[in-house]
Amino acid sequence: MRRTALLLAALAVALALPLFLKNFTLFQLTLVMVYAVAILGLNLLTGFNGQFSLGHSAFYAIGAYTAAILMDKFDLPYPLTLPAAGAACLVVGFLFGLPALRLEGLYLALATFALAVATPQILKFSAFEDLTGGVQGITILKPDAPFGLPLSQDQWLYYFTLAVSIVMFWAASNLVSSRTGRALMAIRDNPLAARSMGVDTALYKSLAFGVSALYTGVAGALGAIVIQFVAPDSFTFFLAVSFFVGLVVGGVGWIPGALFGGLFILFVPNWAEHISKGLAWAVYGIILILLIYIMPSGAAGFVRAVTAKLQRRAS
Amino acid sequence: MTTLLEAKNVAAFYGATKALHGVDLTLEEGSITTLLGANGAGKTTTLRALCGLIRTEGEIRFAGTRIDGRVTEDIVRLGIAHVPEGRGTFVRLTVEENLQLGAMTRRNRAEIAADIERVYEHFPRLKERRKQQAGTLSGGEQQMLAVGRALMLRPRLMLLDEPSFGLAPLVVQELFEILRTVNRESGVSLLLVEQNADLALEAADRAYLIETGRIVMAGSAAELRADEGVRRAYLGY
Amino acid sequence: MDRRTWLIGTAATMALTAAPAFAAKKYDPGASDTEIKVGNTNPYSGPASAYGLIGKTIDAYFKKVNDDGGVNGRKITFISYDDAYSPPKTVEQVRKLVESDEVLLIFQPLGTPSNTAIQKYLNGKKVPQLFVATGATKWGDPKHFPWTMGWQPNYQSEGRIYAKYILEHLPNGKIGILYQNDDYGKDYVKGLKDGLGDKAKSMIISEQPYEVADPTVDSQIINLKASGADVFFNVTTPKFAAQAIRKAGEIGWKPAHFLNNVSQSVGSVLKPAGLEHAKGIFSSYYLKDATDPQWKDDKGYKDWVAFMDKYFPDGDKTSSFTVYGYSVAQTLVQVLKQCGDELTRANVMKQAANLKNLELPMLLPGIKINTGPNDFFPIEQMQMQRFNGERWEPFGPVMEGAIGS
Amino acid sequence: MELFLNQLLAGLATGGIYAAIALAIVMIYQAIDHLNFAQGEMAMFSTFIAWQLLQWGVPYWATFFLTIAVSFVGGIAIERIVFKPLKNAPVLSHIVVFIALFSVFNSLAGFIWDYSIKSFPSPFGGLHQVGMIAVTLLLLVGLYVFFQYTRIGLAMRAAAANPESARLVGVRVGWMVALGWGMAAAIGAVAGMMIAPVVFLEPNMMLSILLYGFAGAVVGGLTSPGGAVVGGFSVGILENLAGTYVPYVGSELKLTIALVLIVAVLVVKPSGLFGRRAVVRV
Repeated sequence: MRRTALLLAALAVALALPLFLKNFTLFQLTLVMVYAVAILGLNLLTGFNGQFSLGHSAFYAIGAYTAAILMDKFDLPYPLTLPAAGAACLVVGFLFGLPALRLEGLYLALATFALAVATPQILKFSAFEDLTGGVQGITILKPDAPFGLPLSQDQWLYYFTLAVSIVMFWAASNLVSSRTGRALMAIRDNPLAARSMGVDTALYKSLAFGVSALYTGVAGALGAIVIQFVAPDSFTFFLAVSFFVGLVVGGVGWIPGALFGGLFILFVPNWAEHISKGLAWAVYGIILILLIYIMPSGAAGFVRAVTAKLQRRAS
Repeated sequence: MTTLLEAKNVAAFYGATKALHGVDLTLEEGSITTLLGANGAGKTTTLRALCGLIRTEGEIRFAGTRIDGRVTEDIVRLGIAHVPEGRGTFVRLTVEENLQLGAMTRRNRAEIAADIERVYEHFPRLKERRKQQAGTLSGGEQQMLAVGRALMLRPRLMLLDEPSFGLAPLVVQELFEILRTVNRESGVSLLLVEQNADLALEAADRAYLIETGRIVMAGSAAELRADEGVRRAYLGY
Repeated sequence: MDRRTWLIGTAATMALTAAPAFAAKKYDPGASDTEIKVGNTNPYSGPASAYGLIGKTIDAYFKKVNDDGGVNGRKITFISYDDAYSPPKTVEQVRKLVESDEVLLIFQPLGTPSNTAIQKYLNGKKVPQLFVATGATKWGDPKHFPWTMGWQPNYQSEGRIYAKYILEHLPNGKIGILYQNDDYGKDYVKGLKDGLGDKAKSMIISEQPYEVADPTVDSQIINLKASGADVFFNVTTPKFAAQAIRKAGEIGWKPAHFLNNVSQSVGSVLKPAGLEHAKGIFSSYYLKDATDPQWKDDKGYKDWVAFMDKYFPDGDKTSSFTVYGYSVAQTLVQVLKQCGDELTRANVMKQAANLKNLELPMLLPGIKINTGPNDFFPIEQMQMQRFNGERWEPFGPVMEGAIGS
Repeated sequence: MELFLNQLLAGLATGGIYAAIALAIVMIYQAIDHLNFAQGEMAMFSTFIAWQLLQWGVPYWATFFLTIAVSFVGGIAIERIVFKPLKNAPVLSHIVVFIALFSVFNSLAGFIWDYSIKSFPSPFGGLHQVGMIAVTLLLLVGLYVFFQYTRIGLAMRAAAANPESARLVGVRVGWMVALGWGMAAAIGAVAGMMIAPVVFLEPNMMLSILLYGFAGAVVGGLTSPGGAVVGGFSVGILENLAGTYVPYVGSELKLTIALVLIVAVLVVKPSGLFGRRAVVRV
C-alpha cells in the first residue's frame, strides 16, 4: 500500500514538472530517463542474471542507428522506431549471448568491452556508408507535439519518454517477479543448482542478453530522437563505462537504482566540471571513490539500510 | 600442568549476527582437548574466534598474553596453528611449497629443511608427491598435508577442525596415530573439533560440549564419555 | 593586437557599418552595457583533449581584452564547457549555454560531429554558431544555415592545393595516402581526389586509414612503402604525424612528402619525429608557427609571446593550438567591435559576414580574412612551404583552395 | 615476402608494447584477482614522472630506477589508501573504483603536463624496439624467479590463491596485496618508459594500448605471465597481418578483426591459451 502511494506521488511530481521547469532542464531530465532505461537493461543482465557487460554502448548504438535510419531513409514515424530498435537489439543481443555463454566473469567483461571498442569503427565502415552516413552520422528532425497539444518540443519529448520509461520499468519489475525472473536469478546465484532443477541455463542466459539489449536499444532509439543526431563518436566505450558506473552507483539488482544511475551519469560530471574545469574528471573520480566508500553497494544498499533503520525505529 | 590457552566469556559475530554467546575454555599445555557438538553448534566458530578470523568480544589469553582483537597473522606467530575446515590446501601450489608456506613465519632455512624431512617421515606419501600440485592429492593426503603444514610452524597449539571428515576409517586411524605421536613427542597441545565423538573422546584428555554457541558441559574425556546425555546424543549408544 | 591590423579593422568598420554604429543601443540575450556573454564547448577531457588548449587560449585572450578595457567598453564573459568530443554532451552543453547561461553567441565549438549535432538547434534558435573549430566544407552554407560559419581554411581546399602542386611538379607520381578514419581525414582525401580530377584513379595507388585508437601507424607506413608510392600524402594529427615521419625515415622511405597543416608544428611534431627525417616535407599554412625561428624578431610573434607569458604562462608555446586560439579570438573581437552598440544575434552574423581584408598578427604575411553575405569561408588562402631541416621556407604565391566561394 | 617479413617485424615490435603492459596486467591480476582498468593510466603517470625528472636534468638510468621506486611506493599507497577500506565492497564496486582512478590519473596528468605530445628518450638509441623486447623478457624471467624461488614470492602466490589459509600460516595478506599493487605499478612504469619512445608521451597514450594489453593477457591466459607475453606478441602480429592481408575490410576494420579473433579464442578456450583452471579434488 505504502509503495503504491509512493509511486503515485512520484508519478504526480513527474507529470507536473514540465509546468515549472525550463525546457533545458526538461531536456536533461529526458536524457536521465533515457539513460535510466539503458542502465535498467544492463541491470537485468548483470543484476538479475549475473552476467557482466562493459559493451552496452553497442546495443545503445544499434538502437539509435535503427531509429535514425528508419526515420531518415524510410520516413517511419518516430514512435514506431522504438519497437523496431528493440526488436533489432533483441536479435543481436541474443546472438551475442550465444558465444558469451562460454565466457564467465572477467572474460565476458572483456569480450563485451571489445564489442564496445569496435562499435564506432563498425559504424564508420565505408561499406555501410549509404545507410549510416559514415563518419558524418545522420541528423534527424525533432518531433512536434501531436494532436495540436500546446506543448513545446522538449515538453512533449519529456512526456513521451516518461511514458515509455514507465512501461519499460513496469515490464521489468513484472519480468523479475515472474517465473522467468526467478529462473534468471537462480542461474545467477547457483548455476549448477538451477540446471539440476531443470532450468535451461543456456537458453535463459542468451535470452537475458537479448532482453537486456532490447532495453538498451529502446533507450538508444529514444536518445537519438532526443539528441536529433547519431554519429560514431557518440557511442564510444566511454558510454559503456558510464552505463556500468550508473549501474553500480544505482545498485546492482535493484530496479529503481537505474534511475539513480541515470541521474548520476548525467549530472555528476557537470558538477565536477563546475567545481574545477581543469581537473573535472579527477574531481569526478574522487566523488565516485567517496561514493563507493560511503555506499559500497550503491544507492540500493543505502536505501535498504535507511528503510531498515526507519522500520526498526517505528517498531 | 600450566594453562596454555584460556578463553573467558567469548562472544563472536558474523557481521551483525552473534554466533557465540560467552564461551569459556581452558587448555592445558601438552594436552589434547576436544570440542564436541552438533552441526551448527559453534565448533568451527569457536576455532575461528580463537585465531582471530572473526570479530570477538571477551578475553582470550594464550601463554599469558591477551590475543583477542589481534590479527590472525600475529596470533599465528605466537605458535597457534589452525588446520581449517576443508583443509585450506593451496591447490595450485606443489606439496613442498605448501609445506614451505607453513614455515612462513620462521627464518632458519636449515631448520625448515630438516622439518620438511620430518613431516615426510610422518607422511611418506607426501614425499612421493612433493612436486605434484596439491590439488591433485586425494582427500586423505590433503588432510595429511594440512597437518604437515601446521607442524611446519613448530606450533605450541594446533587447532584441528574435523580432520576425519570424509576420510576412510583406515586413513583416520593412521592420522590420529600420528597426531598422538606429535602430541607425545613434541609436546604440542591439540584442540580437536570432531563430529566423530567416539574417536575424539578416545584421543582426548579433556572435553567440552557446545550447544547453540554456549559451552554446556566440560570435564575429562572419561567424564563426558560416561554421561548419559552425551552418550545418547553424540556417541549413539 | 597589432596596431596596423586594428587600423584596418577600424577603417573597415567605419566604411561599412557607419550608419548602425551610431544607432541606438540594441541588445539580444547575453549582451548589455557592461557585458557580452560568449559560449563555447571544447574537449577538455577524453581522447581529443589535446584540442582543449584552444579553449584555454581563447579564455586567456579574452582576459587580456578585458584588462585592456574590453570591446567598446564591454567586458567579454567567456563560458566554456567540456563536451569530451561526444556529440550528445555537446548538445546538452550548448543548450545549457543558450537556455540557461543565455549567451549572445556560440563561438568555436570544436569538432565536426559535435558541430553537426548542434547545427539545426542553433539555426532554429537563431543563435550564431560562429567560427566553428573544424575544417569541414559544410560550414560555409549561408543559404541553408545562415547562423553557422567556419573560420579556418577547409580541409578539402588544402587537399586541392596539394593536388594542384602534384599535378604541376610530379605528374607521374604514385601517391600513397595515410589518413585518419574520420570526417577530417576523409575530407582531405576528397579534396586531393577532386583536385587530381581524372588522374586520381591512376595516381593514387594506396590508401591506408588509421584509427585514433591505434597505438602506432608503423604497419601502415610499411604498407605504403611496399606499394611503391613515391608521393606521400600524410593526413594525420600531431602524434601520428610524428610517428609516421619517424617511421618513414627509419625504414628509408623517401617520397615527396605532403603533410597536412594540422601537424606542421616544428616544436611539437617535427622535432619529436626527428628534424633529419622531416627535411624536405611540404605543407601549406596560414598561421605563423611559433616554434619557427624565422619569426623571432617579428612584431606579431613578440606580442603573442608577451600575451602568453602574461595571461597563459602554463600554455604550450610549441603548440599550434595556442596560435590558433589567439587568432580566432582576435577575429571574434573584431566582429564584436564592428557590431558597435547593436549587439543582436542578427548583427553579429551580419558583421561576421562583413570582414574585409582583415590581417591578424599571427597570420602569415599576405593571408587576409574576407567574408561576405555569400562567403562564409573566412580564411581561404594558404602559403605552400617546405621544411629545410630547421624551419619552414615559404615558396610560390599565396594560394586559394577555391571551393564554395 | 619482404612485405610479410616487415609486417611481421613491425607486429613483433608493437607486440612488445602489448606484451609489456599485458605482463603488468597479469601481475596485478595475480595479486588482487581483478583486472585493473587504471593500470594503463598509472603507467602513463609514472612515465610523466620520469619525463619530468629528465627535464630537471636527472640522468636517464637514475631516472629509470627512481621512477620505478616512486611508482612502487605509489602503487602501495593506492592500495592502502583507496582499496584497503573497501575490501568488503562488492566486486563491481571495485571495478567502478578502477574507473574512478582512471579518470583521476588521466585528468591529473593533463592538468599538470597538458595534452600535447612529448618525445621520450630511449636508452637503446636506434635499437629501441629490440631493447624493449629484451627488457620485457628480462622482466618476465625476473618475475618467474621471484615467484618461484623466493619466500615472499611464494607468500604472494599463496595470498592470492587462498587468502584465509595464507593468513593461517602467518602470511600478511593485506601487505601482499599492497605489494602486488606496488609491483604492478613498478612494472607498469617500466612498460610506460619503454612504450613512450615509440608512441610519444601524452595523457591518452595508454588508452588503446591497455585494451590490446588486456587482449594479449586474455589470449595468453590471465594466470600465466609467460602466456601474457606470448599473447601480447600474437595480438601485435595478428593486427598487422590482418590490416595488410585481409582484403578490402582489413585496413578499415583492423581493430575489429583483431578483437573478433580474440573473442573466438576465448570461446574455444575460455581460460586462454596458457591459462590454468584450478584442479581440485574434494
